[in-house]
Amino acid sequence: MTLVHFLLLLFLVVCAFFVGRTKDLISAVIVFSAYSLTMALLWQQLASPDVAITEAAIGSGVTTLLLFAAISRTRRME
Amino acid sequence: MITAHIMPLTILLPLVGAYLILLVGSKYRLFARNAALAITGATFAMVCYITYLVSSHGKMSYYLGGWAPPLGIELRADPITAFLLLTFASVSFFVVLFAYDILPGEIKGKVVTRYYALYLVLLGSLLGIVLSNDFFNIYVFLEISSIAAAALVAVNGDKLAMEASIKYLVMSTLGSGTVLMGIAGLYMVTGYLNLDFLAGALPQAYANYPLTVSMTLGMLTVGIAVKAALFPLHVWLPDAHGSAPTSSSAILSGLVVKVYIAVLLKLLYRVFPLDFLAAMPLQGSLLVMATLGIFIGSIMAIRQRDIKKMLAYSTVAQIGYVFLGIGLFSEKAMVGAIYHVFSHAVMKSMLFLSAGLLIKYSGKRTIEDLSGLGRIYPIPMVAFSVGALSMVGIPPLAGFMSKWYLGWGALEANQLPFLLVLLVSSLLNGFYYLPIVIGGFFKPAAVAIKEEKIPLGAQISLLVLIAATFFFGLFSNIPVNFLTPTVQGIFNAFGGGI
Amino acid sequence: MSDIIVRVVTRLMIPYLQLYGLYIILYGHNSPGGGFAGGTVIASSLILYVLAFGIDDEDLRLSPSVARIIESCGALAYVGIGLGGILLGANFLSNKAAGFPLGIPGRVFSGGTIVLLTVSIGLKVASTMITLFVNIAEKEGEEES
Amino acid sequence: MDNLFYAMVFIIFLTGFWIMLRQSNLIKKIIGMNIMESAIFLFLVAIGYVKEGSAPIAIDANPGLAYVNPLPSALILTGIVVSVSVTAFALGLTVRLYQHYGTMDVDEITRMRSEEL
Amino acid sequence: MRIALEVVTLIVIGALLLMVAQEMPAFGDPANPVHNEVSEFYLENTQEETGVQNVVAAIITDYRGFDTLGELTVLLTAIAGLLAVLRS
Repeated sequence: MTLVHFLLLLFLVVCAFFVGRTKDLISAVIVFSAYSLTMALLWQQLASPDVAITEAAIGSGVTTLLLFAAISRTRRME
Repeated sequence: MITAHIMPLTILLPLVGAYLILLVGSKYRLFARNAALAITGATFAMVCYITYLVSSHGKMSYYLGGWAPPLGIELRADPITAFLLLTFASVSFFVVLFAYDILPGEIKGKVVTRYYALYLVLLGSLLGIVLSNDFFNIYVFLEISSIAAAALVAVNGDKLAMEASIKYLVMSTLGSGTVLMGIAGLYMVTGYLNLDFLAGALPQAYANYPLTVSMTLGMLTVGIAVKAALFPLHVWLPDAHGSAPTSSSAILSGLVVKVYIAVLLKLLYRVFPLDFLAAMPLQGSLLVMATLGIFIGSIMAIRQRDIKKMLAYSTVAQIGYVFLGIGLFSEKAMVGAIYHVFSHAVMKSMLFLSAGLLIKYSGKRTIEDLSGLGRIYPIPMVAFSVGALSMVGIPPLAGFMSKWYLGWGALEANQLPFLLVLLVSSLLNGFYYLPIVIGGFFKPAAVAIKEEKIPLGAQISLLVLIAATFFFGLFSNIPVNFLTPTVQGIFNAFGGGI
Repeated sequence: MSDIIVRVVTRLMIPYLQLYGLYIILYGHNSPGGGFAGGTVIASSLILYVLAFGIDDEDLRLSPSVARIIESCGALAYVGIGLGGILLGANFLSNKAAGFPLGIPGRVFSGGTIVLLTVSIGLKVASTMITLFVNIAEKEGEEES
Repeated sequence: MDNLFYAMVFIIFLTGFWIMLRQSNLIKKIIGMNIMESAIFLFLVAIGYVKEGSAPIAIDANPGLAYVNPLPSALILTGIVVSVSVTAFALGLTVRLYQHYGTMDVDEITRMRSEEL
Repeated sequence: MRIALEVVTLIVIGALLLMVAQEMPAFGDPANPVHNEVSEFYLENTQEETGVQNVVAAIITDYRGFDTLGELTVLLTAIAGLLAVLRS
């Protein structure tokens, strides 16, 4: 494992913890989106471009949109 | 042509039926209803044909896409699989037949078509889980079944049911996540996903990576135990099964919980070698959890006043029996466990269906309000009584025979305390089932009951289920003789392929 | 949602997004990509359209019945191509074994059934994603046909 | 510390698991579910990785390179779509529950229900 | 109290997993069990057997096409379930 892998993984861990701590759902979703994009980068680093493209489109695209849509119909704070 | 491709076609038939129902759209309720009935009936017929082929030719394999394993996905049918398939297809057919005229009154308007589509998808995924011989394929079908099952709980729009459904969804996603982690671990140390190849490569892998293999086994067992509601991971079950619409409760309690047990059976008896399992603390924990589940499920059931909740807690207890049979690691107990999967599927679906019918006509859900209904509605009350007596384990009924084999297995494994567990729990079952039966026939009616005609489909399906309970109690040797050689093969070959 | 800049930029971007989605679907078997990613990109372009021009505008939305038909037909097409393998004398979902022409590797129409399957996946995924989004996002649940 | 990669993946997995079990807010639970599942997917892809490996595309054109195992990637593509489906369905349920109860907090909903009974 | 219990449980599980991670096949090692004849077959024969260049695409649509059918069914189930819940 290289330094790039390590840094990306560290970022993932920090994002995951932040999602657990924050009270604001919108910021949780934004952090989750960042998490997904980092995940896509990591997959690119692991030589799986197919998964990276799919994760970028589905994970950080559609899932985030769905979460935003649900929050817009409910409420923002926990 | 059908013979060669029977296995994929059996899985595809319900799935294609679901696609067609969704394609035609929610306006055509009659079409959805008839299509669901026809498709479940046809699936039942095809499963019967598979059983015939298996009983005459032995094991069958099918390579999807023509790729032999380990490259592609393999479907596999053997006597145990065929028996489970028969259970799933027959019970789901009779549930649809039962619901033919009743469902439109229970579920609002346009949701009915989607209900049938989800039902067929669920049936297809159950058949897929049982037939598939590839671990990742099993995972995909597991996910289909958990979404479809959660949707079938929530479909009514009732807020209690929705809350139960999301609890169920969260728990079963946790379970399947854990299962997938286990699958990843197995793939990591062996490099295969096909069950037979996994079994072949595992001894070597265990020699090299003992901790990883043990962790994998733990994760898979815990994940499946969550989905199969083994005590203490059963917390989602009573709400989900108690608040769902009648036919959903019947299929969820009768079949969906069982299919995870089928996965566990495949896992324990085909993938992991028995001597490895004996070295793990698996047997002890399975037995303890099963025993606790039997007692606590029964005690909680006694405390319930809502009849569907009571039946749901009874399912927790009955799942304990099946896990007990699996955990005893003996031939007769194994037969008993598989037989109990079948008999519980029949009894519990019959109980839920007749209870749903009685609730519909009396308008009350509590146990006291069911008294006196037996004189006005004999068929559902008789069905309920037969199911209840079979649950308690009264001799000529199917429930007795499965307990008999479980007890025999306990003797065979020299685990006498579990014989006592069986006896005491039967007594506990009697505590909560018998008062309903007695009250239903001999007490005066508690509430004013309107007299209505029971739809024909419901009558037929209840009568068939009653007959099946008697038949498979009296002639239990037919399925047992069908199953025994395979089970013996497992125990003789020490983990070599069911 | 009536910002003119958003609308103009959206209008400019959507054709390129859809072209990119189509590229990902059609070249999925020769370069990274495939039905899932491409379908989702197309769906995101439609979601962008919906977001920019308002979710309640009836004329602009993919009609529910069209979405429903595409969804079911995507899955049915997949099954149908699989059954084609059986009709040609091989197993379900067979490709080369059933005698589908494989073509020249690297071309768009190579790989026998793979292109067809990818396109049906792409259609299905695109319509599914847009339906999921619209149904979760829209304020009042009105009846669909 | 060759396997620090796996260890960190497990940490992410456990974080997701914890969010999913402990957070009472349903949206948080759903995000936790996604985090947990993508950690599993990361684990699977990491299993198939080879040092200095390249993506398994156009192999005949570049002989002699090391390639990563393509099977986990293919499984993950399936898994990602499964997880987005579960997410969508769970969000739909969340929205409906909010309409009924006015909250997305599971503990709160349980409390309200026990008061009703 | 409850939180302390949870934290302890998580730490125990985490420690177990970290211990297991130490023992797992080394990350990125080409000699790992996963790089067996199956992946070699996929890498070497995909172009002749399926006529496509992207091995992952060949696996999802050809070698393991049945998984993908299951996946389409998952999507369909999600939609049917979502609409059933939202419209009820």
